[in-house]
Amino acid sequence: MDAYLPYVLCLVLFCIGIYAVISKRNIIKIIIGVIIAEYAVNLFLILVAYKAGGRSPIFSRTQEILPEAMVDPLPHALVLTSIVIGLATTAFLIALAVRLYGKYGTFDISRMRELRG
Amino acid sequence: MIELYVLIGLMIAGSLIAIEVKNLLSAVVAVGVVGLGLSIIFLILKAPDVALTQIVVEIAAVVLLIRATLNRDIAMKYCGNRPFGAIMGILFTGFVFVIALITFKDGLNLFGAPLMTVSQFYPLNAIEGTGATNVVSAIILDYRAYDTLGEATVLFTAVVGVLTVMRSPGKKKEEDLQDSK
Amino acid sequence: MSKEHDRGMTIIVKTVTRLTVGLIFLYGIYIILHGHLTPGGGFAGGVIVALSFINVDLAFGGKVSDRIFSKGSTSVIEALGGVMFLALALLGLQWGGFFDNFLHPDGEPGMLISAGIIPLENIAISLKVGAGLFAIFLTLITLQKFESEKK
Amino acid sequence: MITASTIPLFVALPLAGAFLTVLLKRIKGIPDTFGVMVTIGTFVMSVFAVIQLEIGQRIICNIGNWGGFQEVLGKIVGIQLVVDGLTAFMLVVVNLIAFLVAVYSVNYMTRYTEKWQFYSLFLLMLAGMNGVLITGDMFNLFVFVEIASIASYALVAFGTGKRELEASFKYAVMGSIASLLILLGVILLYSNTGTLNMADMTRILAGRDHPALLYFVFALFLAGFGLKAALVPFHAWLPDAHPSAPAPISAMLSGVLIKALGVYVIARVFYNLFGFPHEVSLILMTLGAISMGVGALVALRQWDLKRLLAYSSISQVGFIMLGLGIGTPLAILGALFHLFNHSMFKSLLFLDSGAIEYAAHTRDLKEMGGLAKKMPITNGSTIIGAMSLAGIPPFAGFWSKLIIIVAAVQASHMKLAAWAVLMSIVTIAYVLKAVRFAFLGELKKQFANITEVPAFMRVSLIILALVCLFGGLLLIPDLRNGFLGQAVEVLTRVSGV
Repeated sequence: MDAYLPYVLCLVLFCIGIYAVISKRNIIKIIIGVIIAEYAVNLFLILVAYKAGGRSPIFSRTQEILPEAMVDPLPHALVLTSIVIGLATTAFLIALAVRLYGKYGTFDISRMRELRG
Repeated sequence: MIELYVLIGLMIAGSLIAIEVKNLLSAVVAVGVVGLGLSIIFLILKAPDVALTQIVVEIAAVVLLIRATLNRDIAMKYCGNRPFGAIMGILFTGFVFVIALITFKDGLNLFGAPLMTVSQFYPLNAIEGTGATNVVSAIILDYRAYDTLGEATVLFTAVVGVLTVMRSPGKKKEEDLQDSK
Repeated sequence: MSKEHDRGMTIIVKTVTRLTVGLIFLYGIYIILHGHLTPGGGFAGGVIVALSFINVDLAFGGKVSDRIFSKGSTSVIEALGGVMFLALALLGLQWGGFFDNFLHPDGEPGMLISAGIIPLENIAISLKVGAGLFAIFLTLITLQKFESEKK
Repeated sequence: MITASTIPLFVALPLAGAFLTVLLKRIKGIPDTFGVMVTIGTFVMSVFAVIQLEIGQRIICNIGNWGGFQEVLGKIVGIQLVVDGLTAFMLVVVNLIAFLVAVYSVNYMTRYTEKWQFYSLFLLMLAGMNGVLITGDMFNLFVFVEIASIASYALVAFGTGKRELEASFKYAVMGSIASLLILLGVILLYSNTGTLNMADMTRILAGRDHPALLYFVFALFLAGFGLKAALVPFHAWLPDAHPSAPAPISAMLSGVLIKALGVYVIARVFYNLFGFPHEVSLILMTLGAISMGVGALVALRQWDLKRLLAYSSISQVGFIMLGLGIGTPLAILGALFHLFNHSMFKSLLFLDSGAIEYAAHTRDLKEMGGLAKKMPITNGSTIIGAMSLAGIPPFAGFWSKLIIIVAAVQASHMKLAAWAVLMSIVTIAYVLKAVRFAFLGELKKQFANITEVPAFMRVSLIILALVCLFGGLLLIPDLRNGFLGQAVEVLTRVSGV
């Protein structure tokens, strides 16, 4: 089980984020839930990439580094992309939250009833 | 790897605080702590590029969250869960969690032993093929530059989207429309 | 005193900002230019540069960096970065394909000028990301002003 | 005409259009011109792609000139773009609707402020969808799904009223969670196979038994892409988002977005990547049948025209999913043909509802009435679109529903066939209700001096109505082999049914 423990802990983090999105009424808390879920997924990618005893994937002019000793660099590139996408989503959600606050004077989504029915 | 478990534990504690604490400012600060922990984990797992980006983005996100939303008086008021929200949330996350526990053992690579079928190519050829000593840079800007074009476009879309959402009014008034006809 | 002293945070914050913001800005430029050699790159560097402007805005209460960048000009800079990146990609078609790294044989690996179009792409991305993030910040803050005037 | 090096233009053209629209926004008329020119360009290219492709042929573009390393390593190190029969088919659908919507918006969007933002986001959404269609790489697919999604969140909120913002928030939160599930699935696949290229993954997965992890990935992809496609347990965002958006965007969302990001990817992933396992077939059929029922029955109760159409979309996506779930070549043909038809008539109906809103300033069926005399073109095109939706012969919608039902009978799913027939009858009921209340009856006093909509809007309506009228001709063998046939071939080849 030990070999999977980091993945499981990471999944716990993901579930906490999803739980917040499903159960909270406050817009800010929902946004926080989305952010935490994003963090968990990014962490998962880096966990998948880690090689025991590996080195970071950067060559140096002063030091001899074997390419075989490096951790998997591909997921690092993917995480960089996914972090940016996360920032974009978060910024857009914040803008919506600000506007909704301007319209309703509250962050409580159960008070926003325009669409029910 | 004991420090990894300690840090992930800290992140879990931080995110629990973030979603349950009543004061929204504390919640956002707790998210900041979680992001900081994530950035340190990235460093431990030998991903300095990602760690740098993560911490910078973290600062930007927290600044946006605090400045844009939290300096209003009523905003600090806490509102609770949705009716049945907590039960639904626990049921759903529990379901996902159990399925994942069952399926992870068959198919996922062990922690610390990535498969690296394609990616062993990149460290071996990055300097010769692209001239960059930072292999991650070589991947995001050469081997997979098309992804980076997409990523930059996502941010561009978000900027235009924010401008769109923040403009007021969105629709022209009826009398203006009559004039233009 | 002038109006600027009423706005923003305390004098301590303003002084510290004055001392450090230039360094933050330079650090961002460094990260952008060394993206192909050391950790970092266009994205992280662009955000750092944007954060240095945001820092000034926060400490001095807005309007200061407004004089340099309006909301309109940031989105123009951003689109310029996008066009530059796309143009680099399309230029590759001349040599062999979309996103062909047509300059890479020039320069010795490990030196500042090397790795072909990668540093250029880093600059394009940093323009796009820095200006984009700052535009988002300005938009969210200006509307706040507009709203409080209404009330 | 379409060679490996011109494939990236499907994405690069709309992107360049979007960037230049932002740069040149001050010049009057630039946004409209760019919007229309770019969509004409991509549409013409997609038609060329269809004409040029033979059955079973594909064009592959290696981005960054890394194709040469394939021989060295036996693996693909860069990103590949692939255009095959299914991609070409979807490209035609997406770019045709996009072109007509761009033309329509020239007049319609004058009601909103800041037209350049509309066209910029519209082109970004198009770039995202085209990117999803042509990519051959799992992670790249995720990136382009995000571009199209974020652009659509913003477009739903374009009116910036209470309703629009709230619908957009709901859609954005659910959409981001769906994207995260998709990304998690992509990571698990990468961890299991060590590659991101779809063709490579297919090869690796086909050579061995499916590990348990793959079933978790199935669940993640079904939930993620099912949410983008608005399948029933994940449909909650659609009935709010579609009516809130401006009419051209409702047409884009309902007509192509839920298909390009949802149905197409589900078909591509489950048929080509996973070899269409039996469990997935069952799940798709069940979800399809439930969507069909829920969408149709709720649509019957709606009085808001656009909301009625939105629920109808859920129901019709259910038909498509049912066809895909049955999985015989005939059923797939029916599903893809219904996808084509639904894109056409649902876009037409949403544009018509926009035309009514433009002229009469209402969406409530109870307030309308007697518009037939005042708006002949809108009236005629609505009736053609509605008949196609209801499945009245000889309109195109009839043939595709017929094929799906016949395929269900052939595969001896008698109950499903009966259920589909029943739901088609319910469809006729709500369509008749909409047409009856909008166009027939007495003309209300307040509509005494309304006029037909402006020229650009009329052009779009007429072209779409013609496509709905003559869409059935696509089943003529010569046309079918070139257009639908090559798309069906892509899906049946690997699944081995």
